[in-house]
Amino acid sequence: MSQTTQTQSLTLVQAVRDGLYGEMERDEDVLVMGEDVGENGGVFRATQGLIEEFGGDRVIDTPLAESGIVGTAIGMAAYGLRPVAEIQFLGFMYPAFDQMVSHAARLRTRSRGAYTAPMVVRAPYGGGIRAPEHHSESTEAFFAHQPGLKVVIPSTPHDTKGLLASAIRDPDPVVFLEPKLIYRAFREDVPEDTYTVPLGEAAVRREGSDVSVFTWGAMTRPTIEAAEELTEEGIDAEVIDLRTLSPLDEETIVESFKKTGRAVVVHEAPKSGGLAGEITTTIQEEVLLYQEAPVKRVTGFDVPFPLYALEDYYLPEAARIKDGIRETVEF
Amino acid sequence: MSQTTQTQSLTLVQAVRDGLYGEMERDEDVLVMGEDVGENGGVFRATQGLIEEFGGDRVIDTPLAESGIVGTAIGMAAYGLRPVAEIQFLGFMYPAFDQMVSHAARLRTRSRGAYTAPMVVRAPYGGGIRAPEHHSESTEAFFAHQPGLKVVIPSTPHDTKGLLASAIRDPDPVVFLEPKLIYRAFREDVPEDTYTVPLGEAAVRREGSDVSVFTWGAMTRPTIEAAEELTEEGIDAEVIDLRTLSPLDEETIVESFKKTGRAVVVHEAPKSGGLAGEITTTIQEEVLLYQEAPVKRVTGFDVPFPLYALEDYYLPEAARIKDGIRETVEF
Amino acid sequence: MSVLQRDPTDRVEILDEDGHVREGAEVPEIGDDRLVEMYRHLRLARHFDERAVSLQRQGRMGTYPPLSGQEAAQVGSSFAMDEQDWLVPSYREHAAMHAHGWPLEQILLYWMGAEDGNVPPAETNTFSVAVPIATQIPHAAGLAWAMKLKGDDGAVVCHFGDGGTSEGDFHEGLNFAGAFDVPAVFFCNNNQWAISVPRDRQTASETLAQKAQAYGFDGVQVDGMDPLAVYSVTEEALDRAKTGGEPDEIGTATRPTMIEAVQYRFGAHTTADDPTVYREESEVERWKQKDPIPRFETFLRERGLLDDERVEAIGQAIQDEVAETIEAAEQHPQPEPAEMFASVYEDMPDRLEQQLAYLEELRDSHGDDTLTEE
Amino acid sequence: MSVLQRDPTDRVEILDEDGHVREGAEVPEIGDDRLVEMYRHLRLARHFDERAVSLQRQGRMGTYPPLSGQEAAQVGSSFAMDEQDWLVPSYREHAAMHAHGWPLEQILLYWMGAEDGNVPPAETNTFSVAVPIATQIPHAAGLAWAMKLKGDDGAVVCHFGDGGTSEGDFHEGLNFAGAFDVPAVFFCNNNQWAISVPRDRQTASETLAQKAQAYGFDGVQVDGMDPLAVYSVTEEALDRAKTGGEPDEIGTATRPTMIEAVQYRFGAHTTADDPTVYREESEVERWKQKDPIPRFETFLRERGLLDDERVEAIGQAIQDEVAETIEAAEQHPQPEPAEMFASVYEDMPDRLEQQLAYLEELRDSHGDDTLTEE
Ligand SMILES: Cc1ncc(C[n+]2csc(CCOP(=O)(O)OP(=O)(O)O)c2C)c(N)n1
Ligand SMILES: Cc1ncc(C[n+]2csc(CCOP(=O)(O)OP(=O)(O)O)c2C)c(N)n1
Ligand SMILES: [Mg+2]
Ligand SMILES: [Mg+2]
Repeated sequence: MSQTTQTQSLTLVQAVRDGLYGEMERDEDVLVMGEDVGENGGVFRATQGLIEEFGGDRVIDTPLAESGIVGTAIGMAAYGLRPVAEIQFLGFMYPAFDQMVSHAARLRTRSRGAYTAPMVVRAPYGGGIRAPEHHSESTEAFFAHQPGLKVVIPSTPHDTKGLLASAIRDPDPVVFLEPKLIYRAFREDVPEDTYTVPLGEAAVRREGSDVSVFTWGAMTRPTIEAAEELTEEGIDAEVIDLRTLSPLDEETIVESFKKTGRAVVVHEAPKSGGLAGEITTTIQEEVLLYQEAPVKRVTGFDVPFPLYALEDYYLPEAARIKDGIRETVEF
Repeated sequence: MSQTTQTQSLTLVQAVRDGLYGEMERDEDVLVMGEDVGENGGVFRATQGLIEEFGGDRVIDTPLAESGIVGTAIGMAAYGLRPVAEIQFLGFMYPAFDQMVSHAARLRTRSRGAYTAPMVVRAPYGGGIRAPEHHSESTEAFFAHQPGLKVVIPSTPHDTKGLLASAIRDPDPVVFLEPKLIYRAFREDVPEDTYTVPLGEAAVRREGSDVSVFTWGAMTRPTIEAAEELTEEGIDAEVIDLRTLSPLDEETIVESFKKTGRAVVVHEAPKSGGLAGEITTTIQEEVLLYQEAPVKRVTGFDVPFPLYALEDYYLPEAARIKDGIRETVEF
Repeated sequence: MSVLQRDPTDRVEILDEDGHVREGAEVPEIGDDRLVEMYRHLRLARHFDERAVSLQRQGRMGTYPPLSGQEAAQVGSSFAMDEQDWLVPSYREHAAMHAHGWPLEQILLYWMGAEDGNVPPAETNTFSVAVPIATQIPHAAGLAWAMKLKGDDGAVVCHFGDGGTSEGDFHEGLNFAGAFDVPAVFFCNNNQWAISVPRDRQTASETLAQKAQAYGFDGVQVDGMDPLAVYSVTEEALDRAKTGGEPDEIGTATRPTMIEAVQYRFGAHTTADDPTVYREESEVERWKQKDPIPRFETFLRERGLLDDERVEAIGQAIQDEVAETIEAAEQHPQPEPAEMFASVYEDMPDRLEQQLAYLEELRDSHGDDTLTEE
Repeated sequence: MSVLQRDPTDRVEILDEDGHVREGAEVPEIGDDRLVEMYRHLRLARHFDERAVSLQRQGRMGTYPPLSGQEAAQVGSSFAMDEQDWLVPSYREHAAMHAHGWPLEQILLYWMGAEDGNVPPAETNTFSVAVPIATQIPHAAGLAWAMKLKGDDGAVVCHFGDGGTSEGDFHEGLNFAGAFDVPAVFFCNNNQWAISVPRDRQTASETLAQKAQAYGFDGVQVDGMDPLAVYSVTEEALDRAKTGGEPDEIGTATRPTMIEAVQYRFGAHTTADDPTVYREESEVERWKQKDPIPRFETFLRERGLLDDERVEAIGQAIQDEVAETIEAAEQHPQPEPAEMFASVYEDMPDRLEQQLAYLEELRDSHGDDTLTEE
């Protein structure tokens, strides 16, 4: 990671914008495309002002067609550009699912590297902002099950800029999901220069010795909150923000678990088939003999994400996470 | 399950056809639609002759458009028909992914039951027949992660007919995946009358006391083969064919594991994010204290399904399954 | 002459900008009471819309998509429908839904975040709101096809926006409709903008109506801010949907049509949108010249169906109705968390039962306030 | 007169069924050697196809999609391309790919189940095979758009079938192409059938060419079994792609076109298909009257460019070439299992390294025969 002394205090969504700006300045093959990313600067303002800086050829308002967006981005990437496509919400990625799994993910394998798709597909994800139906999805597991894709979810402004830079520079397609609940929740000092945070590496957000809590994205904050509060009860939880969901940082997961012998996984997605299953299974495959309690899943329920009147009941929050941690420690 | 004395000896794909025939005769709201299901009788002949029996209004050749197929089927189902849509191969379901997860799966929840989508989406799945690219997918995990869908995979002709009848009569949308590798691999006596095999119930294919092996679809046969062969080595494996992947038959999984304390999960899909993770995690959540060895995953690799020259290296087969079982028993 | 058989660029118009009947235009036959009722619906829609936006501003409702400017397209088209016809809306057609029998209270409930809003009284023949763009179009084709297969009377009117024409589902839905000749009317609300993307960047085709030619049926443009013109084309398109095709195997002579109702969204895309970022106020002002409400009011006054007093009375009645509706919606019991689990499947699977029990335990031990605090 | 500016139903034709130039038709300017080379490619394609089908029957190749009957569309269009133009094929365009520089051996390797077949020599400017229908169309639009953005010369020719026009990706791809005015030619091989579904059940539109109007550019029908007519429309469409539009922000005057090449698939959909189940032999016979090879041969004989001896010599050379190619493909080393892992990502993640190591262990302990037995 390169160093710089100049920093600015940015929110997470500002860090997205700043990351895009930096990469577009650094590499003229990088372009941004999607619905309302131009004049409008994106419905969350993640591309604000970029069209003034880089013009309509590099900040492109597309027709309303997700498969068209991802499909043309694949063609562009194969030709040597570095498209960063925005899908307005993760819940609207599915029309492009075929292009993602059948092409973006497979172009390199299919051609033994003759053609590649160095591209990023960004989308805000997750619940908690009283949004309409389909605006609160958290289905990273769909993409993590597809070989050939990488899946990245930042949880802080600093990571956002650095992970986005890595994703854009990566030679392979990256699904970059942004926790919109915390787009503007807090600020952090972010270097003005470009820098990278490596893909595939988890971050230990809080060291602890009693139990390892694995999470990502918007769930990181209530998880840290839960961990902090539990110190009062004498529980010392380690909180690990996975940051990259595919490929997983198995080493960090396993090392932490070896130390604690207990784990909780927290995610927003429905429990069944969610990534907590993958993480749990990896743990028991690698280090079953260290295991002192079942790995606890604190997740969304196996229901379609509800309209907002009930979303707070759907989403894990600190109290639920604390229960999960307690139960695991006390097992 | 209703009883009948008249049986006929059918292959699995014939049982699909027979199941469709029986349900169409029983209920005139049942109709079959998809690419080449009419005159041509389906590319695997799963709908052969149905158009002569039931006419072009109930056996409908559609335009080549999967989202159109599933999307119109949703409209039909909401109106009171019982469409059984064929997607030619599971690898071509993705253009319809949005309709599956955003609508078929959610119509009931969204409207608190005012509208429903009683429909079946059938597709052949899996590898091993030297087919072209995209014809060998095994991505049941994508669908099992979506609340509101059910996912069913038969492994015998008898089950095929009975599960298909249950799926068609089910008030909710069912993804019905057919193991095309064994479409014609063997025959079984199948009652001529209609009957149902309940969704959500696993079948114990072989009782055993040393280790539980969970699998489904085309992997059931090599798994049973492996189990049989291991008796020579004094290993007595229980083989459980899950049949329904969503919702899982947790009770049967847990009961078997309580007995054996050891488990292997075998599936064709890539390992990461595959359903072996869900099953393993369910086991350790429910019955960790019985666990005597890590649950072993014997699965496809985390690579896009290769062109056929390498597919045999990709797919688990009896030798690999035996290794997995041995390792688990000897742990 | 049929209003449908014309070049897609030859827009059907009846009222001019001032509300006078254009020369040579044929006013559809609508009884006087129905005409006044249409007017009432236009006004109701406008007022409802203003109140909904204000509820959102006050934090009493979530994100809401306003319809002001688009009342004529919605009310005109729904008034042309028979009761047995099905309406398949997108998310902005509050007035179309209401005119076809969907209670306003339900609409509020939906945008207040409760699925109850999607539970209409039986026999409303209106599908629930579709948020993912254009995905409802294949549903509409399927519904219409099912009506045809079952030999039921009636047809389907499916709404979508100008942006919606770019999605694959638009194409697949209309192509199925053409190929199976189903009784459907595809009603495109071209309000000039898809959020910030103007109509002419959405597609290079001169009109949206002409896209119907790719599917073997007619497309027609209509002044979508003229309730009479909208009524007229929709009525004829519905008639053709039900009887206008060649009799086929199934025996019914059905035929789809696409209507492009040219109109303008006066307000923001949703309450989360700021249109000043991407469009000029002068453009809005230009389109306000076509506001359907004063135009239609002029028409009705000239016909002697309205005077100051009636207009005033209608305004008052509407205010009361909307106020009562809002009160009722706000007094509607909050949804129970258990509802999330109850309607995922007809029969609740074990795992969901366990999860529901766990949630109820959480509520017991922590209290709802803790679970729902931000 | 431009061959493109005409009604989509007014099919461009140059040779009649007997291979004589139609009255008033303008033969495109192609040098004599190129004409004979086109003929050679047509014959090569036909022979290659027959041999490939027979390899499949002998179990020496997997499922294969034959092209017989469709040679003129493929060879004619690729001959109209410049070297810097990009070809984006579907899965049946073996002849189009080969005529644009893709080695036949690669094509065999691909259908023999090895990804090596998708690794072309550099600078072939041809994308790899796309099996999921119509999904390559947005790629083509994106490639063309990238060429335009980068200021590169050249255009893209994208192939797809009649069935492919029903998919959402067709619609989205062409709409992007129109909206961004990219240098692309969308080449629809209307071979009358999508497996068992005939053209007229695929869509109710009279022609496929007219679908282009929905995207704001021209669509033209051409006799797809006449190599000269195909060459002619493709050449003009490519010219227009590169120079025919209005100069825009990016400065280049690009303009897409859609071509519907009307043709027929003589054989089965693939070697796994039995067309006698769904179509009459008499239909096949009727279309065989239009077989491009004898027609083009007649034309060349009349021009004095071919005689029995040349025809015979070409036939012999082709046989040798295909035989050698098959031998080379069959002698190509079998892919190594490790290849599955090596190209998933540029850098192999740990988990894949472990899985590869595990597979190598399995191979060591059980031997390849055990792992690959049926
Ligand atoms: C598949 C999908 N993509 C993106 C969105 C986000 N979105 C909501 S409304 C909208 C614009 C729709 O424009 P148009 O179809 O013209 O309808 P209007 O809102 O103008 O009525 C967009 C992009 C969505 N809801 N669904
Ligand atoms: C998305 C998708 N759906 C289904 C298929 C299976 N399939 C392969 S070829 C084919 C028919 C294609 O017809 P057409 O587009 O006319 O091309 P042709 O084969 O006639 O050249 C179908 C349905 C597929 N490959 N991809
Ligand atoms: Mg609009
Ligand atoms: Mg075809």
